Amino acid sequence: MKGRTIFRHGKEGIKNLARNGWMTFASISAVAIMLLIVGVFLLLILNLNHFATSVEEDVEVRVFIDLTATTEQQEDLHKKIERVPNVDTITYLPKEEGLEQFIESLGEQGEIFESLRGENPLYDVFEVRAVTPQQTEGVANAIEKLPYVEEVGYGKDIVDQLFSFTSFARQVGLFLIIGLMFTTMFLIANTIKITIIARKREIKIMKLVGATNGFIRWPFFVEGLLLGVIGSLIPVAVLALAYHKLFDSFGQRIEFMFIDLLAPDPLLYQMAGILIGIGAFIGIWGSMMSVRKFLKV
Amino acid sequence: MKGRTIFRHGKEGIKNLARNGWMTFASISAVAIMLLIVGVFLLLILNLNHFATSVEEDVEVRVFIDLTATTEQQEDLHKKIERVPNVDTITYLPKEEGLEQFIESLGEQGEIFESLRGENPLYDVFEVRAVTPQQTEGVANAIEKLPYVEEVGYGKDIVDQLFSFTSFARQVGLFLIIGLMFTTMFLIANTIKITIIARKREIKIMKLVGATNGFIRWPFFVEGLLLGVIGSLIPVAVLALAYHKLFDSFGQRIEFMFIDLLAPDPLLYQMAGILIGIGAFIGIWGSMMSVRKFLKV
Amino acid sequence: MIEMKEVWKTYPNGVMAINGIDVSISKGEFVYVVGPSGAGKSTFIKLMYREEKPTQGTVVVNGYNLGSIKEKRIPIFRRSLGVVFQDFKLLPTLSVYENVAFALEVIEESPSHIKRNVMKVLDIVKLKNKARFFPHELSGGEQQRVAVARAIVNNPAILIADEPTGNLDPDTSWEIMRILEEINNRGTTILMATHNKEIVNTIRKRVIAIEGGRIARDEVRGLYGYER
Amino acid sequence: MIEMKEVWKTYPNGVMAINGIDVSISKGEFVYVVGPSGAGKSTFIKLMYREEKPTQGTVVVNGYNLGSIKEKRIPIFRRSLGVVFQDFKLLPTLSVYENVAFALEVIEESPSHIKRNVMKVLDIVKLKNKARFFPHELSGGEQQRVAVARAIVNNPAILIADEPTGNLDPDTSWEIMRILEEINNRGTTILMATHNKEIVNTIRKRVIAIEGGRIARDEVRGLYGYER
Ligand SMILES: Nc1ncnc2c1ncn2[C@@H]1O[C@H](COP(=O)(O)OP(=O)(O)OP(=O)(O)O)[C@@H](O)[C@H]1O
Ligand SMILES: Nc1ncnc2c1ncn2[C@@H]1O[C@H](COP(=O)(O)OP(=O)(O)OP(=O)(O)O)[C@@H](O)[C@H]1O
Ligand SMILES: [Mg+2]
Ligand SMILES: [Mg+2]
Repeated sequence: MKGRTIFRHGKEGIKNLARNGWMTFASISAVAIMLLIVGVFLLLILNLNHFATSVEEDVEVRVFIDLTATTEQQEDLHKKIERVPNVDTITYLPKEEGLEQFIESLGEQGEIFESLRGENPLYDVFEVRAVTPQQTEGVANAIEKLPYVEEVGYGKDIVDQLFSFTSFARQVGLFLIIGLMFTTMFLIANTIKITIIARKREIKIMKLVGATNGFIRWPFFVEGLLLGVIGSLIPVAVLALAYHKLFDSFGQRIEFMFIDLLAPDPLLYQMAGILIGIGAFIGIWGSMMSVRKFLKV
Repeated sequence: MKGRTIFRHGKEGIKNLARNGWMTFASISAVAIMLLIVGVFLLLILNLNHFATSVEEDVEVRVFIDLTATTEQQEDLHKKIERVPNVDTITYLPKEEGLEQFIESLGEQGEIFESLRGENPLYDVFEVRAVTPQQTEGVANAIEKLPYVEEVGYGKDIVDQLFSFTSFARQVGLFLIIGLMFTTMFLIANTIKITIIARKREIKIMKLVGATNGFIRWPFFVEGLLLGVIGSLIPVAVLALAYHKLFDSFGQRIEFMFIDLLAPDPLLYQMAGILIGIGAFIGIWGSMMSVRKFLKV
Repeated sequence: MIEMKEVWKTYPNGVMAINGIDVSISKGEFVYVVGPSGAGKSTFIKLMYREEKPTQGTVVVNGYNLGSIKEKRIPIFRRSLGVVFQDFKLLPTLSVYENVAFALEVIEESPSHIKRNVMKVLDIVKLKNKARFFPHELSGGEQQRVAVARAIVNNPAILIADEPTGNLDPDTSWEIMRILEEINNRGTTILMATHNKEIVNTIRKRVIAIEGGRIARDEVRGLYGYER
Repeated sequence: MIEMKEVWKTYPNGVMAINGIDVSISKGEFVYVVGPSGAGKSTFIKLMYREEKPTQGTVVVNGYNLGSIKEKRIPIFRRSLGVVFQDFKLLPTLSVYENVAFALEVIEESPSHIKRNVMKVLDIVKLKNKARFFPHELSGGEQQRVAVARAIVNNPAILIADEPTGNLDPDTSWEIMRILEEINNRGTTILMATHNKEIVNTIRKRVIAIEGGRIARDEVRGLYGYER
């Protein structure tokens, strides 16, 4: 293929975009809308995943220290826990502070237990976090065997439930987003296909005048690529603006410490990459698939 | 319009579906896929809403009864609370039972408080539910003024947070589903439009041969209606089957008491109604809108 | 029947196709429109069934003033006409039978009447045995004959034909001309653009010669002219 | 140049369009194909540039056996041909200039060469001033002339024309014939289906008459025949 032919195909592809006016608009808006939907759910699901992760990370092992242990023995235990595999952080919580926290966490009802301050029934506690939340059980079992450990608590039932819930939610999310991507691909390819079917006669004429399949295909390749990229830039721009706005006003508008949005910085670039990638791929693919059918003349 | 003409239009509409083979397939699959997406998110969001509602309904006012109140005075208070507007149910919780529940709720940690059984620091309590969760605050304020009420607790901070969270989640859900519906409409109408643009020449010829706008439009009306309805029946069937399956296997597969799916019975019918309605409306609308452009000949 | 007064037609791209035409055609006339390629014959004809609107001047056909006719009445007006288009304009998704029947369906004729009439005209143009075929399965001449059949099936008051024999062999052309003469004898006004010198010079009728969008010649029993 | 042996063609719908044709056309010949409407002329011609494949028999054109030619080589083969289609087959989204240039672009000619040649043939068919127009802005005859221009622009070894004068007035038709004769004199083989009796009887060449899908007559310096 000569250089000027490559240039010609590019020019021709762009011209076709312009000349097919309404069809081009329809295809681009199909790409834009579907990718907008994909993008919205991608952002939503990534944030929910982030939320699930932060909930999971709240899981910790509470190590109740034998009441008879001296300060040295407690320190010794601290060192031993440090050596347990997969342990991330260890925080010491004396029983006075523990009671304080407990009373506070009960809110108004807590006042009833103020009387306990004199005869504190609690233990001194090490709060231990595993490197990943899923390793919590192993860490707890290992710590239980150490000396001066009265008891180890990490709410096995609740944690198991939490993990099976988050993993279920992740599966559902993944399933939805993959399903959405596939249907998007199908739908966009579909739309492109219709616009190309409408040009079936033209393709036939070109072949009858001596054009090779490649000669006919390249402008469609360019056209498909442009359709896909232009179509994906729109949702990328819309989503980036909207997400920034949401992120900036988030602190004020709703105040739940337990929901915080992912920072726009790497997230939006990743999303842009994914959407533009899907757009370009599907534009080219849809266009090539559809042209192929009419080349046998 | 004569009877046989109506019949002719119907027949012609069906014939066109068959004769436009690929275009028909493309339109129907666009309708089917978009409504599948709408349907999935509709079911998801309705279930999340249901979940939010059931969480909200757990909100109750705890009325701590003055320690000095006699049994008669307690009964008197019960009757007074009954007369407070918007009160739904009242449950009496003697302090012994209260402690029992409290210790249980703490799980393993609760053992520490076993010692309290002798010198129970709790109050006898009325647990009062408002008719709707949002009326809780008003009910609590009214009860606070009654005699022999030591204190009223309903976790104002947590409840406020919960409500603002559920209402935010509902808004997001509503926004997503409405956005999805509009984009669906646009996209389907778009696809139909392309298929009709491809038939622009035919419409022009019909007009040149003496057909009125109505005569041309009716078969397109029938065609659009059928496209929409056929296209919506597919996702309705798929979703109904899938939801039934999910609902049936739900009890075993994942066990969270706090998530339970809406019963398929009214839900799936409602969903079917919505999807078929959207499908039919949009099929007709998309088809009519597009034909209109080419009738000026 | 047909009245044009000072009609001008300029296409959106600036081509001045018709430049001041005055013409009057009475009921029952048979008129040939001749002229070189691109002279404006088709445009002249398109003005008469209002595929194109004049830029200036008035066109009155069959009592309808096509400049001021209401959008809604155009279909009614067109039903009194039969048109053979230069490019046939057959509906690609309809069979030959259905294409011809379409002109009767729009006026809500009874199915039995439609069937009888359609088969009759298909017989006249010798395409009865191809009634179930689709346009793309026909030869050029066969398509042209379907177009003729569709134009005459509704017994129009005016038959407008744009080169109805362009794709036909001489024998079939004469056959079509015989049909047109017969229809003309029954009172139908006929306006026919043609390049067929032999036909014009043999079946002598009124000849309107158009050149550069103007009437160059208008003779009652004219000849094709333009001798080589 | 063109060799057909015992060729049969039945369309998918069962129409037997060509029923056992044997013919041989040598380099430099000028051949008219005549016959009534629906006789099989266009099918005969379509077999030669492989728009249609024969049901039976062999077709060899320009050294290519069209029965066994590889999919990939068809475009190369077609480039040695110039074809004027009965229905023109112009690309609707391309201007007149671009339509003609397309036949040169596919063989990757240089832009300057394309420009020179396209303008030259547009001048020959008298459409230089309409180079920027789109097909739908042209009259029937003008479209046909664009089709002729596209067919001759690549100096084909064989020119195949299916009724290239059907929409043209006699003067323009003679003009086109003069062009074809000139091309023929430069060595191009020409095969032309036509209904124009006057042309066939004046510019005497080999005449192949097809009737019912068979060769009814094959005369070296024949007449149109089919006298009324
Ligand atoms: N839709 C259009 N838009 C712009 N210009 C047009 C259009 N149709 C025709 N023309 C131009 O108007 C002029 C007259 O065209 P018209 O079709 O009336 O010619 P004609 O006499 O029918 O020719 P022919 O014998 O070739 O059919 C031509 O120059 C043509 O290029
Ligand atoms: N694509 C097709 N499918 C089915 N039948 C066809 C097809 N093309 C042509 N035919 C039939 O084959 C026969 C020959 O057609 P062809 O086009 O070769 O005729 P022709 O000699 O060119 O006629 P004309 O002078 O009218 O152009 C006709 O009866 C026609 O109906
Ligand atoms: Mg014309
Ligand atoms: Mg033919």
